[in-house]
Amino acid sequence: MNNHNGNDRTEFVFSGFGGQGVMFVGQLLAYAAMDAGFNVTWIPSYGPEMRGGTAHCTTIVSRKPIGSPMSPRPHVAVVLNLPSFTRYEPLVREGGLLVVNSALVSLTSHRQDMRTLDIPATTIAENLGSVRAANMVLLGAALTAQPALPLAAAHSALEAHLPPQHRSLLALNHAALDAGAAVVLERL
Amino acid sequence: MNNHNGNDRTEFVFSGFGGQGVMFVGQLLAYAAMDAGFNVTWIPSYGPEMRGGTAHCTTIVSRKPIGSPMSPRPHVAVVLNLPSFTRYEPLVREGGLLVVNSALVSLTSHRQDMRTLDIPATTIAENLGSVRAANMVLLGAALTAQPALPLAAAHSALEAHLPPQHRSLLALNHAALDAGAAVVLERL
Amino acid sequence: MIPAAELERVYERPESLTALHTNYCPGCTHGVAHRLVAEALDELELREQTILVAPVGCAVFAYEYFNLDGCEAAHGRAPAMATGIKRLLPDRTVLTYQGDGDLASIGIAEIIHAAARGEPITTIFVNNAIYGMTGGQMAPTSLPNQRTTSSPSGRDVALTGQPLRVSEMLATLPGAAYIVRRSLHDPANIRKAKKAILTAIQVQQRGLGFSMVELLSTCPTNWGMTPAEALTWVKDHMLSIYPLGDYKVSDAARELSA
Amino acid sequence: MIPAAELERVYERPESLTALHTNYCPGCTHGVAHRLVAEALDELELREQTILVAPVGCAVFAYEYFNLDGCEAAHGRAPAMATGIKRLLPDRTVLTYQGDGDLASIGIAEIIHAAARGEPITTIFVNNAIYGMTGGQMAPTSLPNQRTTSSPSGRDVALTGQPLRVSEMLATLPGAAYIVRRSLHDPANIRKAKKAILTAIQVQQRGLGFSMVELLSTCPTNWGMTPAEALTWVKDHMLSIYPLGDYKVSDAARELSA
Amino acid sequence: MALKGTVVIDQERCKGCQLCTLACPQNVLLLDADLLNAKGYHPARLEESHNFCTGCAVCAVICPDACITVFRQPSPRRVERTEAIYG
Amino acid sequence: MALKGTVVIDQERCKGCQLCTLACPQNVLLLDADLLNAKGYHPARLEESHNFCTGCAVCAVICPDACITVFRQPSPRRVERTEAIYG
Amino acid sequence: MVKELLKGNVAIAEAAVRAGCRAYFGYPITPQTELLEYLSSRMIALGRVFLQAESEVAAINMVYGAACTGARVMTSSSSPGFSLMQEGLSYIAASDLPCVVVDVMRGGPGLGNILPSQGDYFQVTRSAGHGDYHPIVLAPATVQEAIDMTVLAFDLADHYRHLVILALDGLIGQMMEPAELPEWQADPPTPDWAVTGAAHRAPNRITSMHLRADESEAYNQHIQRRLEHIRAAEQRSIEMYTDDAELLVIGFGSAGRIAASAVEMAREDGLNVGLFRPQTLYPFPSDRLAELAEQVGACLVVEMNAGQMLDDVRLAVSGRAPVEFFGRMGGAIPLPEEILDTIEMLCWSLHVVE
Amino acid sequence: MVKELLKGNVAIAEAAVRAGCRAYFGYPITPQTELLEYLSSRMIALGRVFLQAESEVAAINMVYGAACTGARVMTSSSSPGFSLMQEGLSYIAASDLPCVVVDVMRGGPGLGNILPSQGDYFQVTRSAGHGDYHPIVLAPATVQEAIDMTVLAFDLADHYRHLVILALDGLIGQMMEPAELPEWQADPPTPDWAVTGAAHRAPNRITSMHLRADESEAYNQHIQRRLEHIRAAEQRSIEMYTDDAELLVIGFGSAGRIAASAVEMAREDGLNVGLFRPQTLYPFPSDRLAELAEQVGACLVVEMNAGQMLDDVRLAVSGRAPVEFFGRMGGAIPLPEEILDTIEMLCWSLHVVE
Ligand SMILES: Cc1ncc(C[n+]2csc(CCOP(=O)(O)OP(=O)(O)O)c2C)c(N)n1
Ligand SMILES: Cc1ncc(C[n+]2csc(CCOP(=O)(O)OP(=O)(O)O)c2C)c(N)n1
Ligand code: SF4
Ligand code: SF4
Ligand code: SF4
Ligand code: SF4
Ligand code: SF4
Ligand code: SF4
Ligand SMILES: [Mg+2]
Ligand SMILES: [Mg+2]
Repeated sequence: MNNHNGNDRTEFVFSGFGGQGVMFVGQLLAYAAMDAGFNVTWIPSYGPEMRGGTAHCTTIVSRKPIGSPMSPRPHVAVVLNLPSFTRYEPLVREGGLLVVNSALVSLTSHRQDMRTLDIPATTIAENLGSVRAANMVLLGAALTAQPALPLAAAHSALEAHLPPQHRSLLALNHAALDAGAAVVLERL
Repeated sequence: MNNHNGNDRTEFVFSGFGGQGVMFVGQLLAYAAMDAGFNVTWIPSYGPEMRGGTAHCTTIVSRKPIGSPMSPRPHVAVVLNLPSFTRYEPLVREGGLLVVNSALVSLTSHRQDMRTLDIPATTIAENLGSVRAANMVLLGAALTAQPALPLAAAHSALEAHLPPQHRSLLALNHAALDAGAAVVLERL
Repeated sequence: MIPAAELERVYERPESLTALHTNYCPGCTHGVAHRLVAEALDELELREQTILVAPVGCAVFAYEYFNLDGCEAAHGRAPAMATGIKRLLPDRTVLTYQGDGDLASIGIAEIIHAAARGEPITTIFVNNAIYGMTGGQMAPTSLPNQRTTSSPSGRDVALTGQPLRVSEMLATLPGAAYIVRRSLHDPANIRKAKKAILTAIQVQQRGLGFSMVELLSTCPTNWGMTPAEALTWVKDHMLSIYPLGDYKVSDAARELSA
Repeated sequence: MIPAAELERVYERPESLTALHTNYCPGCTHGVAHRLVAEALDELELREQTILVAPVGCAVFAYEYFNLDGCEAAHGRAPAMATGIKRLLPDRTVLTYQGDGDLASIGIAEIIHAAARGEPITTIFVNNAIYGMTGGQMAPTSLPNQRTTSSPSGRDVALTGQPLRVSEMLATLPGAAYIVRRSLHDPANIRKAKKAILTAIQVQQRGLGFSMVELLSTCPTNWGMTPAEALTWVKDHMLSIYPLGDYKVSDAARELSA
Repeated sequence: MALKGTVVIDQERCKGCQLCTLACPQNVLLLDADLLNAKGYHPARLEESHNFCTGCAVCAVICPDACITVFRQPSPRRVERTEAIYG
Repeated sequence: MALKGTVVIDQERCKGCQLCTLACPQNVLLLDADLLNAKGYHPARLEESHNFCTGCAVCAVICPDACITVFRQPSPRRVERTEAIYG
Repeated sequence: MVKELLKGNVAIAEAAVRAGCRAYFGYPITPQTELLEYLSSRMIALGRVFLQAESEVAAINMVYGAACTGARVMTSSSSPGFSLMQEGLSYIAASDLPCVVVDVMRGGPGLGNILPSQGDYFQVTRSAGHGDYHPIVLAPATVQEAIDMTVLAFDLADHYRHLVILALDGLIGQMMEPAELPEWQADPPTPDWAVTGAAHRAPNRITSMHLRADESEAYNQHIQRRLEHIRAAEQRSIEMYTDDAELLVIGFGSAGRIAASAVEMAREDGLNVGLFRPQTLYPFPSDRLAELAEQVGACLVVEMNAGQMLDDVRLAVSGRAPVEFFGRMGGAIPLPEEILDTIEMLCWSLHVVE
Repeated sequence: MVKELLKGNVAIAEAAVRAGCRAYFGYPITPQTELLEYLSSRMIALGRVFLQAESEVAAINMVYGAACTGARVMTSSSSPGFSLMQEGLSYIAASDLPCVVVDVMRGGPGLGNILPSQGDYFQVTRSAGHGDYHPIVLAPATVQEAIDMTVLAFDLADHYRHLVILALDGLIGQMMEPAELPEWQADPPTPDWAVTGAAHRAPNRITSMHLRADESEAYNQHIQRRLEHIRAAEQRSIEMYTDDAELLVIGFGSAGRIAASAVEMAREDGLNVGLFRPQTLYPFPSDRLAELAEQVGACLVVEMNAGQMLDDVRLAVSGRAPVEFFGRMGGAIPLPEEILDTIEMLCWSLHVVE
């Protein structure tokens, strides 16, 4: 039997508190993938957790048509807070990638069958101008460590799809993406 | 093919104005048939005519189990007023019997393929003490002309099933049954 | 007797009624209510711009009796249906005609919300304190101790509550511009009912909000009375429970009815 | 700080609540309403004889949060369900707990008819002027110009009517024995709300008729406010539209609340 | 002094409910005991013996079946047709 | 003179809504910035520096999550437990 | 007991009373109104609960509440009113509550008319609301069967903690026939899941909410297992002349009894025709029908609708024999004679007639 | 046009706007609420009608009224709310009114949950209220298809004067995918049967009442003839690898697209597996499926319910091939891998694998 989820399909989960912009970062990735010609799906969690404070979404990027938009075992999990870490750390697929906002999550993963990136994203973003860009820092890191898409695609998606009322944050978001990427490249 | 509705099944329709006791006379026949060991069904019309002023019901008396309780072509139609005559005169089955309350219905049937009995039931009943017994006069006549049941069965059903609040009318009803029968016997 | 030709015709069947004979029981004042609505539409010259929403109840055939565009609502839902129509055709006159079972029982939610939204439709609410069409069961509007086929020993208010006074209740809603109760039990009251219907429709035409005329009406058949006795029963028994009057007349509506 | 042992315990979580953590958002006054109901049941020693009917709305889990027998109604139908229960168990205390979408919108027919019948049940009506659970759509109780996810430019009263004042409307019904409006926006008002809940339940115990306490409540999440801002919004904006007060206190009920 | 008038009754529409006969101030309406219409009712009929119809239209106002057309001696003050009878 | 009292806060139940901290007349409640409970909130905490808790229970009355147990110096006039705080 | 002349609607009402029905909530609608009217005095005289609800929506939710107390409860309606009960029915089913609902079907769709029909077959057997479940559906063809099935309905409801629907049409509801009423049943004890106040025990809670997919799926599996038991144990049908039948006529309720007359006629005419009358519509008596399908040359389904049970017959027969259909719709009632015509035609084409 | 990243619910809403939907009436319920929320500003900005109804009962009856005016109208809901619409749906269907209803199905029965499900298959295809009729039911599997089918729904509704239901589940409603929105459609002229005021013509009347059996039956025959046309003309499905398939996997909507992934995997593993995805649930694409059934060794039905479309598959296959089932219920979503497992097992037992 083949590995049916080879390189042509990558499943991302983004998870964090309501205000941390996890929905947007997942959508941004989806825009980037769409503009780059991939098949893509984005789906929010809308289950019982809704009112629990933690939000998450799944973005699937694939060369083939996408069947299920759900990802019970994501290739990449980007976790912005502690409850998200607890939930997704065990779920990341073997060989996958866990990207942790280590500024807010004090735990670290001991799993050997996947890679873990601890990125102090909130701190980095704060230094860049706003904690709210932590999501972009982490996306930059994730796409650098697992290049399902070129980072440039995320940059152009930002240009194209950042809602008008947030365009003042454009530069900050670009910088955050790059800062996240830089951390990963530094560690190589 | 047999005649599937031979002597072992007789379908009666009773039709008249709301106050003429057509429901009760149909039920009385049903009681009589039941007590005499027949299969029997009684069904009111509850169709669009409901509010039209005219009421009718169907009583089927049969030695075999009864499938449909409806009788689109009755063997016996007992009509107490003009609209009922107009409606049922053409529907009586060939070889059947039409019993007409000639006190209120000025028309008479010209059909040759069935028997018609014109009985001035309202007048007879009035003479006996109340026009409301016209229904019994007509039942007496019908059962005499088409003896699906012995008349005695109707008499005992009256004893057994006349509702308590109407028991004062028992004698009148007995007399009316007999009077109806008498008219038919006279004409034999 | 004077030959008709020399005389002026002062009353004839209104154009907004069709020639069809109704299937109402003899003496049922549903017929009077129909006539008044039709006369009002004739006088306001609205026949060609009116859409009638008929109820489920004895008046289920109303759409055939009125010489208007019409449609048939599900039981109790006429106000919702009328809302759908009015929102799409705001310049047409939209009427619902509803019985008390239809409006006060199963359809109470729809009438309240139509009134609360200030939906510019007009409801003719025919309250005969019973379910006529289904053979005389108790309605929320049935009187205390009234015998019906589902309260055979008389309405027991301890188990079923007091009669529901819809006009009084709807009057509490700001969206209701004109809510009045009239009766059809004698010519004088019929005249007043007609006037109220005219006003209610005008309230709609001016877009002042929701309007409703409650009409105390008879059901001789299910009350077990002659038509004349039934009128007397309205006077003797219903009026005290359902006082006639104007329960809500918004300021703008007051100018019209004055 | 004084060691607790030397002190008297003057307040603790009532027995009629379970230990479960609720899933309400931080600062949501649904939690306060729960607490008050539970305290009232504790004080009246009714925990073991009470049946709670939970709504569909944010309080959908109420049956888990209360340490009572409970069941889950369909959206808006809690009063019908409670009627079914109460008719079979007339000596038990039956409560419905309902939001404004549940009670004032989809369930308005059931609450009106329960009140009209004088059904001896008690309704806790939590009015937060919005559909909380489904993410903040307009309710019939939303304020004029209130922005919601289904009235994003603010509630347009010309299209959707004025806020529906349920207590005022139910007060017109003879079967309603006790109908009051209270608010949860500060400790003093919370104390009054508690008292009203006690009275309402006692009205039920004495079989005086239908009782309801409307509670002005917050939805910080969907109002887009902090919990504290939300309390202020209740005071500054809701109180004028929904004046606090006793809308119906039957004579027999008055003796209780005195 | 009362005006002079008359009524034409659509006897096929009539259901013999007697509301007009009881309401007529002049007592000039009665049910026709000799006539049965197609619906099976004895319809109302104008019968002017002692009194005369004034065209007051009270009968028309109460008739649930809109069976009655009313005519009246033209009055000096002209008013709208149906409005006239509702005063 | 104010009574003496104290509160015990169930910090795992607490959602850090701050309604108690804002309502406390003595200003002796605050959110614990150093503590995050399992639900992810900074829970309320009693911090008596300048003022002291009087056991007035205002915090308990407003807490939506029934997190607060209130203790008070026994008062001469005995009243029912929870009734006490609702005056 | 002796036979009495009983109207279907009234017979069901009295049978429910004797089966221990403690509460009835309903709303008038023809052709089931006599049921409600009868109970309006009968229940109150017995000190039980009768309440005319403000609507069918309220009625089914009152039943829902009453069923939570563990008592035997019932409502009844007819097609449009039954449509309004769909949400409530689904809640009741999803709360494992026993209760009995009578649908006296009438001509549809829409307002239609008040004449007898079997047009709700799909609605009663397939969904009765959203989500995955089937009520148990009993279909009487005589007043006696209506009585017996009413008692059975309460028993099955309690036994399986399941919703049971008695599906008949206006003919059976309105008709009077001689029938025997049942014995009075003793009241069953209050079940331990009932909500009655949490005295001396942990609280009971009745809910149909399962927010998590795993819980919800587990609950659904529980329902499906129950339905499997029901399918295995409760298939019921009546047969006539099936031993040597080459054509099998299949009909339920009124259509079934009318078809029986047609089959009798056909037998008199020497045709090898049999009758299969499902008494349970859910579970559909597929097992027995599948056996019979092996043996017959063709099936003829007779319904008072456009062909709804037809699906279940086809599913059971599964290609083993051709399945033909004769139906009348919208309140029209088939005549035995017209069914006989179809039977003759089919027999002829099957060369059943030598 | 260019592709945009669109959420299913929003895409349907905007597609409806462009298809000329003049009025929307609805009531919030997860997981369809975005549809209502989107239209709350969009319709009003366009000067069209948006109204949040007091309930689903009111919503469907507002739609009923609005449809009487001849305008394109829509409502949407999810399972429990859809149950509440049953009476209204039956009235609309029985009045020959075009209109579009969206059911974004969720886990049931009862209150259940808000997770994706296909548990209303029976309710949407079999009855949607009492009486004999079927709505046309379209089942999109992608956001693009949801858009295209919304436009198609309005067109079919107008063309047949028939009720059209767009049946999807929470997955498609909540998911964002790249998709292209349709062109704006020109407003069709007001149909001559619409009620708009009887000016210069005889009154138009819209009713579903047919008191006499003969009239009612004639009307029902008219519906049945229309449904026959619809069955002949509107069966739609998508196929993948059916040419040489020995096992045919059948699924609609989300289950169908997930099954497609499983079929791709199976093909990569060398298994001769094909996919059949019904796009119309009514009319069910039986004709094509019956053909395919001749050719394949077995069918595997995959649904997010306990097996509802399964009936339609069995009816179409009619014993020509064994029909197996794999289902997840109550909001659980099948994984391609678990479908693949079942495929492998079946292929093995079919000896498809050499
Ligand atoms: C959903 C539904 N429930 C019940 C009925 C049966 N039904 C028809 S008319 C009616 C009541 C009519 O009473 P009312 O509205 O007072 O009108 P009336 O006949 O007295 O004028 C009822 C219950 C129905 N057609 N549909
Ligand atoms: C029949 C039905 N329609 C709609 C819904 C979706 N729904 C769930 S809760 C709710 C509204 C809740 O609002 P409210 O009653 O005000 O309670 P809150 O959450 O604000 O406390 C709605 C519309 C449903 N579950 N069932
Ligand atoms: S039943 Fe009553 S309301 Fe209906 S038509 Fe007859 S008298 Fe009028
Ligand atoms: S959504 Fe609103 S009402 Fe619901 S729990 Fe949160 S704050 Fe409370
Ligand atoms: S018009 Fe007046 S007087 Fe003439 S018949 Fe009529 S009521 Fe009598
Ligand atoms: S009121 Fe009308 S229906 Fe009645 S008797 Fe007079 S004319 Fe005839
Ligand atoms: S009891 Fe009173 S003083 Fe003490 S913490 Fe609470 S509110 Fe503050
Ligand atoms: S009020 Fe309660 S939940 Fe809010 S911060 Fe204080 S203790 Fe915590
Ligand atoms: Mg009425
Ligand atoms: Mg709310």
